[in-house]
Amino acid sequence: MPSPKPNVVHPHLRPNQIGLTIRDYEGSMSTLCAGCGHDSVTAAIVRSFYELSTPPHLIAKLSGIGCSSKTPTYFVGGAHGFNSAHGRMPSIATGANAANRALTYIGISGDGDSLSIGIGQLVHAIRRNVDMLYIIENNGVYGLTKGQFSASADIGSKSKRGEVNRFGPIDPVSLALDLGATFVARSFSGDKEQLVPILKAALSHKGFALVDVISPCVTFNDHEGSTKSYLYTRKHLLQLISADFVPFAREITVDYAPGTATSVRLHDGSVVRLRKVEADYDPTDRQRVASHLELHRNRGEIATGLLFVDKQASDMHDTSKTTEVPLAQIPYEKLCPGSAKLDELQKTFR
Amino acid sequence: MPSPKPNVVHPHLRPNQIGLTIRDYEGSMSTLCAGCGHDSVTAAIVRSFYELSTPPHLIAKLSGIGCSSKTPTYFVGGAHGFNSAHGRMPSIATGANAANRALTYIGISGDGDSLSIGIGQLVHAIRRNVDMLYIIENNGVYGLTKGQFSASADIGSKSKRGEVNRFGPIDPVSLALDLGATFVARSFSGDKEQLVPILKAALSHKGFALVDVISPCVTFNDHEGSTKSYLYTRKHLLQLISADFVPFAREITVDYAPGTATSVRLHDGSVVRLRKVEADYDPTDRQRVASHLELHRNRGEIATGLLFVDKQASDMHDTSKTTEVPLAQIPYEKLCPGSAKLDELQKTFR
Amino acid sequence: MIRINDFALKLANVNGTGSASANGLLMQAIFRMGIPVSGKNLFPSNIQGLPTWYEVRVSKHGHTARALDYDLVIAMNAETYGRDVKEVRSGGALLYDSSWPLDAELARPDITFLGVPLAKLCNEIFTDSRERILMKNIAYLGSLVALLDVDMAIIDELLQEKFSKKKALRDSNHRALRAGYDFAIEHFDCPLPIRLEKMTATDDRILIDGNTATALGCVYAGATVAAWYPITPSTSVMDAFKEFCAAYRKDPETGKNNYCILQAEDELAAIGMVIGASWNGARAFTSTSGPGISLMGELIGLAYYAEIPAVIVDVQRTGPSTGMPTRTQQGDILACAYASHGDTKHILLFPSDPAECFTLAIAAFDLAERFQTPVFLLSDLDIGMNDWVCPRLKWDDAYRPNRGRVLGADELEKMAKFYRYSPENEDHVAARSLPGVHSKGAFFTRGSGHNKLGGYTEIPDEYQEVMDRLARKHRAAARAVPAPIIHKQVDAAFGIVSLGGCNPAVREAVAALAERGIIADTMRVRGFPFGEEVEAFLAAHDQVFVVEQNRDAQLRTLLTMETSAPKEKLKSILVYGGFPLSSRHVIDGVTAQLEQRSAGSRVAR
Amino acid sequence: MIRINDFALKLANVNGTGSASANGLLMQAIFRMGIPVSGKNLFPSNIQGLPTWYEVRVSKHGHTARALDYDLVIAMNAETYGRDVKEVRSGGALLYDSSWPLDAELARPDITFLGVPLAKLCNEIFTDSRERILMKNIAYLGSLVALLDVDMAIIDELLQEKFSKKKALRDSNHRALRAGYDFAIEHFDCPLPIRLEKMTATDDRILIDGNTATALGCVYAGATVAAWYPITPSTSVMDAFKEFCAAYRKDPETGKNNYCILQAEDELAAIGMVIGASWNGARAFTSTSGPGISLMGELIGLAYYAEIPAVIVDVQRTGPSTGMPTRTQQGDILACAYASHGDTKHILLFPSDPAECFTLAIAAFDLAERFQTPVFLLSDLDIGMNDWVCPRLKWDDAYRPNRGRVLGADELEKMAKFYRYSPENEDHVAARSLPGVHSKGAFFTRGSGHNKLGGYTEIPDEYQEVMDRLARKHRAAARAVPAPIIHKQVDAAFGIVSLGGCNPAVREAVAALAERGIIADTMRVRGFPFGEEVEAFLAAHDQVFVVEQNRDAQLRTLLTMETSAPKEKLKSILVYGGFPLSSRHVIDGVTAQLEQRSAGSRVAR
Ligand SMILES: Cc1ncc(C[n+]2csc(CCOP(=O)(O)OP(=O)(O)O)c2C)c(N)n1
Ligand SMILES: Cc1ncc(C[n+]2csc(CCOP(=O)(O)OP(=O)(O)O)c2C)c(N)n1
Ligand code: SF4
Ligand code: SF4
Ligand SMILES: [Mg+2]
Ligand SMILES: [Mg+2]
Repeated sequence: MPSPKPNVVHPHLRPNQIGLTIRDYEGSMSTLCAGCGHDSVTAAIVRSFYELSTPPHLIAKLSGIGCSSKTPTYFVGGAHGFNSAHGRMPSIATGANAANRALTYIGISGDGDSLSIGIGQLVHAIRRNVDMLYIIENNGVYGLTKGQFSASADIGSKSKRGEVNRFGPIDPVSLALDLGATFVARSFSGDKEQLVPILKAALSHKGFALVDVISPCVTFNDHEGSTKSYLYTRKHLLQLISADFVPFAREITVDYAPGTATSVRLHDGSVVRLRKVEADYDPTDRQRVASHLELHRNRGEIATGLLFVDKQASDMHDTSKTTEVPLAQIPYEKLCPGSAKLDELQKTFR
Repeated sequence: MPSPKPNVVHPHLRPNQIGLTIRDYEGSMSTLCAGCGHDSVTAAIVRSFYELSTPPHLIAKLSGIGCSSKTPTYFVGGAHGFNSAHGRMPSIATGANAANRALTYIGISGDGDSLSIGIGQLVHAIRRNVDMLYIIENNGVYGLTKGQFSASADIGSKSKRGEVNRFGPIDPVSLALDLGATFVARSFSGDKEQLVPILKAALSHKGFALVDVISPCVTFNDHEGSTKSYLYTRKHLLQLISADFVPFAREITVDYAPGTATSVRLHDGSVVRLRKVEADYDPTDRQRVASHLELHRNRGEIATGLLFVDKQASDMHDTSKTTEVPLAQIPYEKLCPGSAKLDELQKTFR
Repeated sequence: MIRINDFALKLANVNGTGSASANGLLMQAIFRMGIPVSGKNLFPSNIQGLPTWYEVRVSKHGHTARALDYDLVIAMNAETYGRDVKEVRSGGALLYDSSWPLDAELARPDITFLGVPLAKLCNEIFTDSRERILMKNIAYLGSLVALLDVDMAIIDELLQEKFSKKKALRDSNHRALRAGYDFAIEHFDCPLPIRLEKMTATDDRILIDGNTATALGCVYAGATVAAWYPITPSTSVMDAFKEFCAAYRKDPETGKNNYCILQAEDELAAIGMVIGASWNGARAFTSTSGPGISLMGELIGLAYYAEIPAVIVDVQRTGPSTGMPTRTQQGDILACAYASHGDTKHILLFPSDPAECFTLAIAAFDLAERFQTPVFLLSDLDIGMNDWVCPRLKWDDAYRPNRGRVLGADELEKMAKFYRYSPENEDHVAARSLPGVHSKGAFFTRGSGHNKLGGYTEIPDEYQEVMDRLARKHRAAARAVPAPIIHKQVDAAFGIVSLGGCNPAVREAVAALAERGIIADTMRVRGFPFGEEVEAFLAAHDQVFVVEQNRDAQLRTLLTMETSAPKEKLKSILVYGGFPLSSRHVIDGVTAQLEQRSAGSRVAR
Repeated sequence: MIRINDFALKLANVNGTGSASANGLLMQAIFRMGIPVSGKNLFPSNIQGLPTWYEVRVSKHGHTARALDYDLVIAMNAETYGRDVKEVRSGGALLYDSSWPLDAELARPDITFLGVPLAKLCNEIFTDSRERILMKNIAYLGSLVALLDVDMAIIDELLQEKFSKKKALRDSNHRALRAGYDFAIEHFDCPLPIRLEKMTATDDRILIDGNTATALGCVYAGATVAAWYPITPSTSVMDAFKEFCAAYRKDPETGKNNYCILQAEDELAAIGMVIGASWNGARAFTSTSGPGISLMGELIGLAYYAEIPAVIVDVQRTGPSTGMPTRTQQGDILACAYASHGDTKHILLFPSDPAECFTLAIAAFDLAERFQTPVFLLSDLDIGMNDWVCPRLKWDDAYRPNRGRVLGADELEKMAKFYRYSPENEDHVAARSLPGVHSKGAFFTRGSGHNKLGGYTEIPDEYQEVMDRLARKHRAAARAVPAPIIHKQVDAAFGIVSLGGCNPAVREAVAALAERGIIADTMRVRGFPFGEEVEAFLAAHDQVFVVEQNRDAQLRTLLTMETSAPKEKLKSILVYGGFPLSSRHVIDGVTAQLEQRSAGSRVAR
């Protein structure tokens, strides 16, 4: 649960720790359909960065292609963005991260972008534990190409044209868990109270943080028969864990009763506090998380919340033993072995 | 456990039900390294088809690129084969199957072919439940390109050049389970007694049957430090379930004590009998299979056997409501609506 | 001056507000009045809320290329008023929603402003807010009916057909239509000088978009397997194929599908499925656009080298990269002709309108199987997604597919031994065998080096022998692709070569140039490799202008490399901004080139 | 007749049996004797058990192209005896393992058979079965040392270096070597008429393969991010890069890596990583071969259109499709030049030997950043995987990378507003800003339509403006790519144009032709787009032969389309069977063309 809002009219127009207001985290006007879930996710992202006081120019926002992938234009105008190619954002983000580990990476994708054309890259970005927040704005359809089923559409879900989906859905959350992802969460675009803390925790996680956000497509997937509509989602949503993220720098006491909360210390020193909605839930036990998910899925419930986090994760750079200085910033003089070394080396080429 | 061998010298040179000997199921000479695990898998495939009495020309064998993917040349010379492109066999097999559902499809792939470049296609072939046997000849390396780590290499595994792998492995078995695969098994190239029955069961399964076969690469991954070597595998192998496949046509009594076996009736009417090595193992409960796998993985054991089978599976053609006649064989006259229909239709184009 | 059946309208809307329906009704009504008409939909790559335009050109002469002068603009999008007002030709008119006053800055003394209080009218009639927005479109349609003298009976008939099962909706439409109509009659001098009058020029014609026609062609060609990944502007090929299959391809006895349509996970998988299905004997195709072509590259090379038929429909859009997904271009010609690494050459077909999409789709399958190779049908967004007035499609029930050289079980049984890549016939094609037919036909298909017997090889001569045959095979296809359409004039000073959707603009331009005494022969190529007629046409002209819609003169490149014509005589006229070609582009291009030439000859050294 | 330092050997082996080490030692020893030498490894696409050949050419004249006549063949593979015996030139010799009798059918009266009982010798010395097989190779090396008069001291020195830490192995090698040597001395008339004699021609030279040199170039260029997917014959680029980085790029203080090498999941991901890293300011590259190029198509178009630097090393192999992965070709020229759908054109560099792989790899980074676009380094298997004798690499410590127009924080701070795609400089390049530097530089990179300010657009003129600048930018790069290497003769009758690895064969052929009085100028192009020198050379010759290693005359196509030369004067000489080019191919090609021409002029109408 978020900290209580102070009694002022525009609380977020107050400057944050680095003197910026929430306006400074906004982007250009959305061109998505009025009511699109993706716009709510955008708003949550804006708020998260604002609350984290991240300097905009230290954010890199990347996406593939789709309605969801358009959204990086709509937040943090002062950050560099890259609207790349369909399904290829994970590799581009991986390369970007390799070149400069000092930035905060946020990748926005859709269920089409991530689970069909891009699933290979997603899987391998997870495997490499690339340090980034990866959001899937999951609506069960291809919005931008006008409503085909995506691979996350549920069996029996009906398209706007009346077709019924007959192929089983891919659940990015359980896929990520199976692949050893180090931070896995799910939320709902309409639930900013849950989403913002999750995003903040994910942004502070060192490693790949997958956040699957059910984000209804009002134009092509918000009718009866759809299982990713606002109505359906609200009905079947089960809030498994609510996460309240507290950056280390301004840690405050929050009113969690002891015994009902478990703390996870993230790599940057910040702390995520998790409220166990269910007594036996432990987001650090991958094995039991999976069973939990399955259990709720079988009950027709969508488990949301911070579902899994691995505190020991070593990210791609740790694994690769990369130096701390961003590679893109190492002066050439440090990179070039020089003529003497070349001469020496060439003695072995004889 | 297989049925006891009769007391003749070359039992398999005896004709099978359709009058063919095991020689008729062989292919051209292998050009793989002497001792390559893949050759043992080839031998098991030969025996499986022979025992199933599948007419060679009704078999279609497909592969990607790699040492493993070369093997379809080495079995069933009388079957059509397709050595396609790296990582693309699943889609080609899917299309082939779409065109002619009457053939038996066997796809051979490697861990590189399936888990890196081809993982997207593999995932979606599973999702569509394409009716085929899909074998991954899993050696933890890229054999044909001389020994780079594949995505199934274990953390800490050492390459021949001395490098240590630091990225977590993708386990095709648990991945397939998570994705809703309808037949999932694992075996070891060196264990023909286990492999042949599994392959026979898989070939008779209606839907996508994934068989992950640990198949050591003697040239690049059979040294100390490798976790896919013969030695390592023999040491850490745990036979979870042994399957003895009995085609329906010639069902015989096998000496399984009642109570220790569970029968699964496959779609073509044939029966797989599974021996529970562990009392609580039920290969039809996806949820518990996953826990089991995880359990054994944590113990450093490789669970082998027929791990999961879904009896209710409907394959791609069921889902697509395709007609029973192979599409490639429907006469054109049945496919062309003719001029009258065209004239009628065009009234609506005004 | 009264101009009957010869004018152009532009309707400026916001996308996602339901204007498509009203605009389509207008176009259809004009068509049913027997008048040649064309409609170009200029829409954004977005679902809702951005500017979108629809252009209607009415031409008693049958000129259906995009017009660049608008006699009447219907300005329904306040955001683009500024641009839209500018687009009205001097002396023309602008219809706008006068519920709100017009910005004084937009005033233009040389055009007439027709204010219709559309929002007010609809707010009075309707209470539902959605309906109020939607019905504004029908209300301006009503005004247009009055202003242009559209046959009201036809509009009624169309509404009747469209809403036959939705009476409430029909009533709403009627009321809105009437409100707009009445207002116009009451306040304006109806009809305008630009107006309609019935003709009989569309009697044996249909109104159809290219993607629908392509899909229909695939059905009639006997395609049973289709695999695709959604991408604008090709998506509606598969939507239509699905619909036609549902209508015509259910087995009458079992109700089951005599087809299988696979929505692939991406384009790499889509082409893989097509190759797999074709290898297995089905007629199979995919439809895509530029990015998909790039992704299919590797497997296209496999199909080329292993000689597997495949039909690939490329509905081109503006590249490179994501480019402008809802804009047209002819930018994939080279990418398709030489798709894939290594030495490869493919067969291309260039339909010029939906009717040819139908016939060439069928030709594509026949060629793919006859030559055992990938064949590209290169359509584009303009052809594929706009409604075109076309001659009615004809079907010869005697047609049977050309499956090429495929051996049956009997033939195989009789053979001593089957070799996949020999002997070759006069097309340099060898017989193939299909899986499941006969063990003697068993063959191991591979994209790796193979000799003419089908065996694996790494021996230079054996490899080269097969590669050389493939080159000959490609050349042989020149005789088999559809011949170019050539129009010869007496005393033509030069030739114009074009392809595909350039056709209406080129034809109109040639007519206009002829009126100025500039006479040109024209050739529209319809297939690659180029055959003798193409060679002859180029040889017969000293100067040839190549009109095409891309930056890099891709057709000219292909003509240069793949005919014997000296490149010096091929001059380019290139238009590639993304909107359909208009005759003015061609006229301006030709005259500029001619001036340059005469200037050049004056200063000749 | 005694022939010193001028002959060719062919060693026929079975792969995976350890012959590479023996053959390499031979080559290296000759090199250390100061004699120009070349080695061509003709190996199968397989790991063990198939035929493999190694060809050594010794040429005091410095001709290092592949020879087609073998003076001595070492036949170690019983399976290919038949072929191998045929390959010996008349008067030459064949060395074989006489542990078993030779098939009488293989007898040839015109050559000498040198039987050495290699297996027997090794079975006597060694007990371990693996050692027995491996050491046979060293034993025949011993015989060759005697037969060819290799300097034994150098062999000793090499063994000493190679097995400095493995004494047992060194001893085994010595024993096997000695056994082969002694047998030869005892039984044959040593040395043979073809023999070696020390020279000083390799003093300032090194023995290096192209992939190693490329990797070294990437290190010296300052590349910090490399992403790749294994594929023959490019894999060793990354192997070498990894080794050099481990040696030179560990931070001295922390021991951490000043580089990051990513083994990608496939080529689509590899190029994605390169683009991401380059976008973010690192120098990044990938190395691949044909199939990878096909798979990278879509993202290459993105980098072109969004103007992101990227260096792509394509070590070409024989296509199309999987083709012959262990055979060489120059078959990806067009696939690279025009990679991706839509209108795209790229910069290509063509190294001719390992030394140029080094320098052009560095040029590739400078060009990629200067022009903000993908640059292809087109090597091939022959250059990349064979050891070449090259001039020693030189390094100028004053070199600093040309990072192109990149704005720093200070510059951005001072700007009123940053626009990504304007203003342009004389190269038609605009300044870019890097993420993480300054909020004012924040820019949204996209592969969709954009205008010159960097904003999203679907407006034709705005789109075209950027596309036209990209075309100009590509043309501007013609001034910046390395100039062609031109050799002019007095009274040359024609020109020969070639590229890359054709160089040694062309140079040798030109020398041989000159001896017959046929004088040719030559030009080796080193980069695309083509600059003025290329134009001038073509203009200066009435007849130009274009020598290249592919079927479809891809370089000729590029010259035809991208220079003003009339295509009629460009004639092709094409060799594309997959083995390295030999001078005979060129000589035969040129003389055939000349005969054809004179025949043509005789029957001229
Ligand atoms: C290579 C390629 N293929 C297809 C497309 C067309 N395309 C654009 S967006 C999209 C799907 C988007 O779906 P999703 O990722 O779920 O995003 P949403 O629009 O639903 O937010 C597709 C198929 C493309 N741009 N590129
Ligand atoms: C597009 C493409 N990229 C790379 C290659 C090179 N390549 C051939 S086989 C192979 C890996 C094979 O590994 P695996 O599938 O595990 O088979 P194995 O050889 O180990 O049996 C690679 C990368 C290729 N053929 N095509
Ligand atoms: S189509 Fe759907 S996903 Fe796209 S903007 Fe509209 S509501 Fe959102
Ligand atoms: S390299 Fe490895 S996988 Fe390939 S054939 Fe040899 S042993 Fe088998
Ligand atoms: Mg979606
Ligand atoms: Mg492997």
